Amino acid sequence: MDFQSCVNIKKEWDIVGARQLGRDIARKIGFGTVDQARIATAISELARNIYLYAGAGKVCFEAIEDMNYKGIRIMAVDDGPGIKELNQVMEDGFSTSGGLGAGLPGVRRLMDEFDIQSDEGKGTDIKVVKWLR
Amino acid sequence: MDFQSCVNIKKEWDIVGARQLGRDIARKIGFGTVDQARIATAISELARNIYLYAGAGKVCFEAIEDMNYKGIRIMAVDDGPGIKELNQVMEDGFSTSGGLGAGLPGVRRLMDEFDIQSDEGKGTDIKVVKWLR
Amino acid sequence: MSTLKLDLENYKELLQQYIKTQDEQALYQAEQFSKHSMQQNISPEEIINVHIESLQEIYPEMPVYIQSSLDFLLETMISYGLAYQEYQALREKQLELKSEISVAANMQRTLLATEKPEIEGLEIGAISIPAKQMNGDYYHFVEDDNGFLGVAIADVVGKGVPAALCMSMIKYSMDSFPENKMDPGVILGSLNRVVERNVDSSMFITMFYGLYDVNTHTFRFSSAGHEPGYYFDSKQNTFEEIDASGLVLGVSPEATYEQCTKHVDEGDMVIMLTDGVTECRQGERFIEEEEVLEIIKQYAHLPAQETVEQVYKHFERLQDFHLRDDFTLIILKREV
Amino acid sequence: MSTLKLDLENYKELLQQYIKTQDEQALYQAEQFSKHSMQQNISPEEIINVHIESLQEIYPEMPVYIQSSLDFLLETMISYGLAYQEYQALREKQLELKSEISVAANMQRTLLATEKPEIEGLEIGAISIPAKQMNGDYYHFVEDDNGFLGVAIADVVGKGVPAALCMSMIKYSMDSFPENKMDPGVILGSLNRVVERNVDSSMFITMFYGLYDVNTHTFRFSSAGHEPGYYFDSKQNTFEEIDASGLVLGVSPEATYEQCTKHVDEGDMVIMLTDGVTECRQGERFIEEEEVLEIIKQYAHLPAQETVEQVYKHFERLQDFHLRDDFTLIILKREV
Ligand SMILES: [Mn+2]
Ligand SMILES: [Mn+2]
Ligand SMILES: [Mn+2]
Ligand SMILES: [Mn+2]
Repeated sequence: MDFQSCVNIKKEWDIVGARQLGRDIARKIGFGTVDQARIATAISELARNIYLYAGAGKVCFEAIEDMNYKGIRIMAVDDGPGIKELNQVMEDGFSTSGGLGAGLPGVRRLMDEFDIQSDEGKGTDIKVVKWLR
Repeated sequence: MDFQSCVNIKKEWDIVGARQLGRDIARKIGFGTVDQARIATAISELARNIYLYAGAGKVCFEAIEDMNYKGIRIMAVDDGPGIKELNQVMEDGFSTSGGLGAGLPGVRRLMDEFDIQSDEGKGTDIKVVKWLR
Repeated sequence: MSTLKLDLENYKELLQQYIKTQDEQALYQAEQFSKHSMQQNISPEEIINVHIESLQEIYPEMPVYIQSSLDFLLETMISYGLAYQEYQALREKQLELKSEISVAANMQRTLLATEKPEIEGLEIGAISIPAKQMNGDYYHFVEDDNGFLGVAIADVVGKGVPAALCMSMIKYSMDSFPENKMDPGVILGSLNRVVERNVDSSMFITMFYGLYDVNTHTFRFSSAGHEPGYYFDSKQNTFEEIDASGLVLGVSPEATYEQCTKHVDEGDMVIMLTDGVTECRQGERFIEEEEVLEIIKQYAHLPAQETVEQVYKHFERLQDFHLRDDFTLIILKREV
Repeated sequence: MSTLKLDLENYKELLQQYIKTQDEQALYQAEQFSKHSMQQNISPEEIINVHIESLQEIYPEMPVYIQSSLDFLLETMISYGLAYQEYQALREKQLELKSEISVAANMQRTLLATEKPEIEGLEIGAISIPAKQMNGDYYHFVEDDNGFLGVAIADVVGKGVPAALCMSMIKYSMDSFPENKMDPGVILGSLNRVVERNVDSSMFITMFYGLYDVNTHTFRFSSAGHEPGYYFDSKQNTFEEIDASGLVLGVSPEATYEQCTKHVDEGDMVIMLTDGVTECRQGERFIEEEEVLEIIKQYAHLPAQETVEQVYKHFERLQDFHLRDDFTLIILKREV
């Protein structure tokens, strides 16, 4: 069983808290500086989406271990309005945050695995994984 | 009357020579570090094109002075085979050096003014200017 | 956290703060700083330059080798800066192209529009989603007063703009056919001659044409090399392939088209689709036919239109929201 | 100068060399290094990382603030790295779209192809270059056995794919006209009705239609709101505008088209063009009509086909090799 720690996202300050916790966990798992920075950026993006579009939600972290690999799993969950046009949101160059954010395509690039479920009115559930190489 | 200095381009080593001379002139004119590096990169590209596609030619430099502005003019001249599809060569993402070079669109971006004349079989004549801001 | 401005002062302060505290907040601000810089089209080499100048101001006695090393780093960033500028230009171009093609796609949608008929005793579900903006799949309903429903589903080999241009021609041809009911085999035969005459020989079109008789609930169909359809038996909860032999449109002017008949029982469904449905891919793996049918079965209890929409949603997600091919699925469901 | 590999060792060596010599060769190699890195899809933040690691190895006693400052710099580069990766993806997409549209453009070229007729006593020059891949300009020659040459030149308002789709419809319509000679005013009248019926009301088409009688050397012409043509008097060395009043195609089904006549003397030229020629831009400045005529005059002594090509070449360069609009220029020159 893996231990899971969460940060509630309500205000902008919580984004920093989520980054901090995520970076600490990533460092403990053994990720190097560049990957730590990438993971922190992905967390920023996920937490910022919650803060901006859902109002509230949480970002959770889990150290995971496959047979051969170690990694970090990050889950961002909210019960906000959900995403209507998922295929558009996942497309390059159409980031919702108007160029300011890397958007979800950015998160996908920063991490190794990416899964999203979103239903209108029921919120959004994003799971991402980065493996230690 | 401005003094004009040239570097003949025959071997790869000459590219370094052209960069050196161009950078020195740019520094004397008063360009900062970033612009010096940009000018050097533009020179690389121009000289490399001559070296790779024309076999021989020269790159010349001139300190110029408008009424209010100072700047550097660089001319790259060869009598190689010329460029057939100028509009293609000037298009982004189609750099002739197969992704290795910034291509002529890169040179245009690095400098402020750009003019090219090329006729098949008669060689290519490129003039670029960068103004000191 | 106030709004950040990109300037030397600002970067210097953030840098100083981080060197002192090494806390996450400064790093978060570094990220925000770089995003704001990108909004203002600041190239990466300029960030390096601001970094160098900040260091020089904070630490005037910084070792010479550090200064040299940063000059070297700056040099390596110039090419990246060019790529960054090209990126911005490409992005603009891309947006322009997209809006242009979206105008064309709109023209195409108007041109190819078909109305889903309301038919007593028959539920109809139809969805057609292009992989790119323009659709190389096509479906069409024709209804006559005697209770016959004609359904065409077609796929041009190829995607995007060329396929769409080709599809427009098919539409022009079908519109010129007489309105009264014709046998599927005859229709495919005439279309085949039109395509053979007018469309470049490198373009192929597959088509499945069905004629549903609402009085007798028989479904007559022919296929021009199209993906087979399926018959869903709601009592047995099983699928059966329905197919008829016939050459792809446009290959030979002599082609003839077999015509088959299938009786449709209460609660059963006729399923027509394009290979964009059956050849969905998950990562590198093609999904199996059984998986497609399994998913259709899973949503079969819903109204026909909802069924096709849920099936689409399922495969959209499975494919990471990037369709590889146009996706068209039509269901005719005889009401109980 | 040997081939460079991207690795820590290599960067470290180059860096060390530069710190020691501070010469241009090391900087040139820095540039080559970064280009090679880009070829291998190395992101800018990885360059910063290699830089940090190299410094740590060369100067283990480097001050702590330097280490911290570089960590901070690395953080600012992550977003740039993402932009860089998006750039690579966009570039691929762009290439794909380009090749797709080039297939469509080929289809269009085949569809719209017109043969330049060989006519005793008349030199014909024609060039039509799309600003993007697909052409929203159109020209067409029709020749009959009685020595009449029909010339159509048209411009859809709009560029690219939608304009091209629209042009294809015009072509379909013109093909269905009877082959025998018709008056320009009549032709534009019928086309107007076709366009009005079939094309979306937001699309307009301007057209100039001329009929050259090789026996009497009279040129009859009508215009549907198109850019006026020019008559070049070779003896006076002057130009004269030739225009006829008429509404743009597709606005009102009632529109009628004035028809004018002009006698063509030996050595003189009739010039037809689209606004892509007359509205060339140099930087922010629109060039003047006189400049266009000046350039045509400059090349008027050449064979007609060479004239149009040289004029195009001139304006292509003037516009920095980026056409803002489709460019079509036709010259009919009566031989001496
Ligand atoms: Mn297709
Ligand atoms: Mn398909
Ligand atoms: Mn136009
Ligand atoms: Mn135009």
